Amino acid sequence: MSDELIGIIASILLQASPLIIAVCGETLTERVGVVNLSLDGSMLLSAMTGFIAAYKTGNLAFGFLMAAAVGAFFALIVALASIRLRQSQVAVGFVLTLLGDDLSAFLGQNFTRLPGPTVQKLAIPGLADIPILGPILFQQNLIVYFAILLTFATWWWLFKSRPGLRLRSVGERPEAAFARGVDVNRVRYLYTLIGGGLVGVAGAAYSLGVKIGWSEGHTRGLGWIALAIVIFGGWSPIRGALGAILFGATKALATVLQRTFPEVSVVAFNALPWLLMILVLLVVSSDITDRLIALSPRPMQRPLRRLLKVSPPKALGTELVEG
Amino acid sequence: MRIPPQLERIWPSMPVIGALLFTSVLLLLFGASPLESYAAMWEGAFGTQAKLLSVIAFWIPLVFSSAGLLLTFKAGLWNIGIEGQIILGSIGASWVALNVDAPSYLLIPLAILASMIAGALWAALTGLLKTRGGVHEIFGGLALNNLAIILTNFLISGPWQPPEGGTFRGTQPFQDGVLLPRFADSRFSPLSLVLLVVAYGLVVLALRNTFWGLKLKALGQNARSAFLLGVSSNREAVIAMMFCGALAGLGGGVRVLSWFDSLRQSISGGIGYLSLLVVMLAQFRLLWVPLIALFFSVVLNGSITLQLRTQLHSSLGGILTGITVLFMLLFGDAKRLGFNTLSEEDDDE
Amino acid sequence: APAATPEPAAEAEPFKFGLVLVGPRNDRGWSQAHYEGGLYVEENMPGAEMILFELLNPADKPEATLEGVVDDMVADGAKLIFTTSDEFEEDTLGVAEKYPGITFINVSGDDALTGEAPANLGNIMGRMEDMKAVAGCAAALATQTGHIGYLGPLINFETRRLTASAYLGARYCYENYRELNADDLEFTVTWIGFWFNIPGVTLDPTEVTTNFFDTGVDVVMSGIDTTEGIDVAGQRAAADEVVWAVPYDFEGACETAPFICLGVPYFNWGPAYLETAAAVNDGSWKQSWDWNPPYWEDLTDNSRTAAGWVNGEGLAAELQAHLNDFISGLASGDINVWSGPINLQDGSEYIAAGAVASDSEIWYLPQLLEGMEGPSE
Amino acid sequence: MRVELNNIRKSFGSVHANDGISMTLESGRVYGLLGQNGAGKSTLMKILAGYQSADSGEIRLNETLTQFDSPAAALRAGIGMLYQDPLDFPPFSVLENFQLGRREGIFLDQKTASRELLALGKRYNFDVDLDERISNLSPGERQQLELIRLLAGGANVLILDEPTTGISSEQKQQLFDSIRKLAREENKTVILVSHKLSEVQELCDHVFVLREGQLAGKSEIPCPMDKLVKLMFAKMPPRSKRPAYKFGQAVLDVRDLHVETYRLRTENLNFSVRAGEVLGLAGLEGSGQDLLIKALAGLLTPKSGEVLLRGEDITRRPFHQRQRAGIAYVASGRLEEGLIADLSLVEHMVLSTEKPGFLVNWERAGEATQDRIAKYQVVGQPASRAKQLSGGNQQRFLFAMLKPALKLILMEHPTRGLDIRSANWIWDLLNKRRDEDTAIIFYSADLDEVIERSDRIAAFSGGVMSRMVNAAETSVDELGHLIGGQQ
Ligand SMILES: Nc1ncnc2c1ncn2[C@@H]1O[C@H](COP(=O)(O)OP(=O)(O)OP(=O)(O)O)[C@@H](O)[C@H]1O
Ligand SMILES: Nc1ncnc2c1ncn2[C@@H]1O[C@H](COP(=O)(O)OP(=O)(O)OP(=O)(O)O)[C@@H](O)[C@H]1O
Ligand SMILES: [Mg+2]
Ligand SMILES: [Mg+2]
Repeated sequence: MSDELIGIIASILLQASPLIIAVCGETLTERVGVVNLSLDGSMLLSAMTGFIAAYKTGNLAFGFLMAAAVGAFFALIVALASIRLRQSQVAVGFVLTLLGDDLSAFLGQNFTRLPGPTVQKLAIPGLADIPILGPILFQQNLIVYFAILLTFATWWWLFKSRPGLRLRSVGERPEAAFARGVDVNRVRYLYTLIGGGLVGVAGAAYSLGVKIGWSEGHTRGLGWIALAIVIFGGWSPIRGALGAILFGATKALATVLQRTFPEVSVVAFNALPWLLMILVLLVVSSDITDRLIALSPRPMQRPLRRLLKVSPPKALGTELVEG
Repeated sequence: MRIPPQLERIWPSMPVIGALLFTSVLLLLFGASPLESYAAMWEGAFGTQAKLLSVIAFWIPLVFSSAGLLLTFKAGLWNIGIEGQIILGSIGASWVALNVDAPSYLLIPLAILASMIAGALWAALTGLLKTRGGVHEIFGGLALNNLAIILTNFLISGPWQPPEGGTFRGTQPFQDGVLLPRFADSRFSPLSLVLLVVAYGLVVLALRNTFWGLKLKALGQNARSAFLLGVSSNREAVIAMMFCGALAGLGGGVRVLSWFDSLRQSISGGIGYLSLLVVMLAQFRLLWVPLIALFFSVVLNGSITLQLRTQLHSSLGGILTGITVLFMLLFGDAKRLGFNTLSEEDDDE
Repeated sequence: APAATPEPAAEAEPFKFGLVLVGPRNDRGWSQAHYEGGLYVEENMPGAEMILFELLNPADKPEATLEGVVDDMVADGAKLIFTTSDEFEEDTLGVAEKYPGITFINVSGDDALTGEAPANLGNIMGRMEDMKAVAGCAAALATQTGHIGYLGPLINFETRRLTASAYLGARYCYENYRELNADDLEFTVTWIGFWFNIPGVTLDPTEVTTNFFDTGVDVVMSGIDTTEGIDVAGQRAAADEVVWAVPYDFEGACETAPFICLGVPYFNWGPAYLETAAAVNDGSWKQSWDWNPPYWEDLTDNSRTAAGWVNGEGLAAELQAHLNDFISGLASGDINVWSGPINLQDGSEYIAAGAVASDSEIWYLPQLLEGMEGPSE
Repeated sequence: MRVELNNIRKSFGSVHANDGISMTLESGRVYGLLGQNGAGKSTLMKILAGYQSADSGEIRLNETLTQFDSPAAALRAGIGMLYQDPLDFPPFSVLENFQLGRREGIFLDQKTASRELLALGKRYNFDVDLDERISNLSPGERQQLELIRLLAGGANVLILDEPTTGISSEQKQQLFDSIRKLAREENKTVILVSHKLSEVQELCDHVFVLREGQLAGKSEIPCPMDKLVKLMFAKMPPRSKRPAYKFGQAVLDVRDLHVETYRLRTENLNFSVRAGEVLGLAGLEGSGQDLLIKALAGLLTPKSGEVLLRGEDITRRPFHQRQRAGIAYVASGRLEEGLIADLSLVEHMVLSTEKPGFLVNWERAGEATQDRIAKYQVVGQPASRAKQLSGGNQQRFLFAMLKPALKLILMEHPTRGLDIRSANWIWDLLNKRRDEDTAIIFYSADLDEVIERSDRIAAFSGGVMSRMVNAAETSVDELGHLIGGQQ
């Protein structure tokens, strides 16, 4: 593998890392049945908060902490509105999306494009020297390591731990989970908040490490992308992480293609990520895929369906009907 | 707990009052006087005839798309793609403006028709993605919004660029014949107001008194049952989207044909998202929609003067409108907060 | 008009002028440069007072129009209004007709040149082409990999000629000071699609710059309004990579990562704005289309130059010497990077050997040049 | 364990679901809990099982006053409930489902759990595949699994809410055997909630009867049927008569039909149904009868074969065209499938009108609805919302919306959850339809209903349709064999 390719892959991983963190967070939230649609606004506001907090104190950890708090606060509003007030999660999430955008622009207006502290690369001794894998995986910064660990930790927590089993049960059938002794609302609040906190961390990961600095609309659109990737990922963190990397790769591709095909309008390549988004969502949710799978040889059908199709947690977006 | 009746009467205005308080705190934090700021806002919206006309001119496309959203919301659809539908409407009108040569009395209807068709077709895409492809309208719509902006950029920097070369500024100004006649040198065109009144009346009629409106309502509440009761759920969903797209497109058309005089880089700039807020705040009370849209238009137009005076970021207007809707969702319904109220009946229309 | 009673203290007489920005006043790029220009007027002209309006663009403010903003400015007493983007060209024409008693300056437009403008509308622009050549030279002097990346905004005549100037400057210095074959110099242009990043609509300049460095580029030159290029370069340098950046537009743009900044070609609007304001104030202003040159004696003299170049900390001392040679060559006219032979990107001859490109040949450059990699339209 | 319920009260708004109920249950016995729809059976049991809390009243276990805040707490105290619709998790594996709710640390102890589950399976004679998904199990298997889980959780009092609704007679026997064994050998207290008198007679030692939220009476078993019926209904419900009927010509012909989803396929379907005939389909849930009904309704596209309606090929016609051609489909879900909770009855009526015109005349529609609900004795006003009707009235209203002169009515579980009186009423309506030459095809999990209401019956097993049997000549036993896949 050429050094160039290794470099490009390493950069894609870096660019994808905040997205992976956000996807893990939202996956947790949606797995308990709550849709936190506010991601785009929440990420902007936490990117702004994280940057200012770190800029003012010079302390990166404090920046991340404040960002997580902002993300969790937005998530708390969504959770309160849907669990306690029985409001539409989509409505509240959408309003928060717009609000987060405007608030971040307003509150961050005096901190535009300032040079601030950034997360630095930290090669892992020993591992960093492995050919190919070393530069891709182990000569990165803490954000990348966190994203990778978080992906596997979330996966393990969801599918291999007892709290994870309870978590999933709430998203599948809250009334049955209640009958098994799970405090449904508490679990919902808990993971909505944790998920929101991770979204906040993702925002700060942008302003402090991946798209450094703050400017109005700094991460606009990426929250929506994360929400779409959660679906594409079939509510599984590992698949979601792969989705985030795929998205990063498409964007890198758009840059490269411009040089390869100078005769095509520059604008056209900018459409690529959005076309990809429609396409993958079509593949995972369309009946057409079902019909195509049905045409394949029978033994192939089950693995194909597992690969291509996803189904959401049954109670996603619903409220608990209490006894 | 029971809240006192005096409080209950003013409860519906709590969100607005709360939002004003919230923004006041923000203003104080940034060293501006809230009273002066709101006065500047007032002046910016009503200070002169020109300002008032500008408020109305901005209000018209906002009500067009809000009216469209009444249809899709009724059908249970989250038409976030409305922003793209507005943009496509303006592209449709621009196509006529740039390519058709005809007298004004033909050109204007043609441009308006083209804007409606373009908006409707773009909306149909979201609808088909949902009904045939299972892609949730929020995501289909969002992707199409961005694609619509990218398409505009492609057009103004490529095929429709002005003769002196594309700069992303916009196309060259349209021929005069296609521009809507404007009132007193403003951007407000009385013709668009007439169209708006007619369109809004039709939407109200459709929702209240037609079989189609009933089908949308059924679809919005329970698609499966509606289907079994004989409603062609997929078809009605796509049709609702298309009518909404047509209205939004018309709004976009009005924007290029009277607010601007050419296709610009960002023709809508969030009017669609704003109309989603309008309809959410109105909660299906049909007559409230135009009033709330007017309130929003006043706030936003007023915040231009506010910005000029206080040098504070203009997102303040967006914050004020967003917080109002959020507070309404959170605190607007005293019953949900666990208070007892006098009136127990629920008002849906 | 009412017969004016003579004011006693002419010195303190207030003079209000408006400044309309397309971006935020603190973008460390195009808009901030204008904002500093406005501040310069306030500082140097007694009684001058700026009325600022930033972020006037339909994406940020669908409800705002230049007309509405100008109405407010005039109502608040502005006598002179600068509209600082070619985005505002059309609308400035409109308000100039509406307010014949107010003077308007549209920056980077050409209505005063073409004769479309009414008598109260003028244009100002700084001559950036030569500064871009200087910037290109600095990049060529520094590059170790022989590969320069140019972060382009959108494609039009202005951006093509600026990019081409940078390339020609780079070629000249690569050949004459580095004594390497200029044909070996790689120069890649990637256009993001707009003057600044619009998420989801343009390419993300952060990612484009990252990609440059991943593909062998070690100097990134910026042609966009904002500072992502140098931000990323600084981040990479902190991880011990050998990279440099040349930002654009604003004198202070090196600040995010001074150590790897080779220098910045910048606009200095202050003197032109001051001159205009003074002329409007004493009634001597006349319509003109000003394409203001750099002050060659001292490119960092902000009281004189319209387009400047300031060396960055990243430019090593011996390279600075070469660069100074190059600058004095340009100043004296000994060096003209626009002398033939120059071929267009498709290989056709544009400027014959021995000939020198005219102003209009430079202004209306139809394509990028042979040797530059990247789309021309 | 001795269970005492004292003066339990619970109301939902103005409905007194439980209006001061007291009873005492001893260990080692099987109790029946009888009552018509809405009598308050489930509510009482949910209170006992900690799923709902009573407004007032007390629960004593072995003389100690107890209060549960959750079903899990009740189970810890030894009370476990098997809900009518098993509260398990379809996408989970059998093992995961079993582990959920057990008290363990952070780590899932797969080894212990699987050992325990396999041992229990062996003890109660039940094959367990740990990795199978719950959604792939039959309702009977899911019940067994829940039962095992409750027992593993230490349940001494077992409440079974209508456990025989979705299962075959063989599975029913197996279940009853286990219940007897649990009571006799392991000294557990078992409560069987049901409206089926025969089941109670067969299994129970004692019976309590509820009526309108109150205890109407109790009795030892055996006890004369008439007495139980009187307790349940206050007066005897009229037995609906099945008028003899002469069938007309074939309404529906099905030829070589092949329907398939990725879970199941059913093929070689060949039969016809004549005007006025009632065809009953028997079989475990999800054995293919549902595919057939959906294919006939136009909700599933067949792979191959033909469906003829009065000789006309309708195989590829979509649902709505078939509706217009005279096929009605009544799904089992009521408020999920068929009615719209927040719409008024007039609005429903207008929606189901064939050619309503562009503008709606609300006044006329209101009058028409008034007529219709009077005729079908629906308790409600034209302006009432569907969700305000009771279950039985919702079902009646669904039938009230059926158009006149239908060719074919397709139904899933037409009387699921209804008591005998409401069920009789519905079938009387349906039987009248036969005079209009309407054919009826339905399936039901209740074998008695299938035998009693059909003219001919076909059973489904794993997607295979059995031969047709004549309802008058068949027995539950024969059907049981057919459902088991034996011809
Ligand atoms: N809500 C739903 N529930 C179940 N199936 C549905 C639903 N909506 C659509 N379908 C399925 O999709 C198919 C197409 O439905 P659609 O409503 O689009 O019909 P159509 O093309 O409009 O035709 P028609 O004229 O019969 O209404 C139906 O035949 C049905 O099988
Ligand atoms: N969550 C609830 N909210 C409102 N009313 C309820 C609720 N649960 C039960 N009811 C009402 O309480 C009464 C008793 O209901 P319950 O479910 O206990 O009856 P049941 O005897 O189990 O009837 P069935 O045989 O139909 O299952 C009914 O009128 C029912 O409508
Ligand atoms: Mg249909
Ligand atoms: Mg019950």
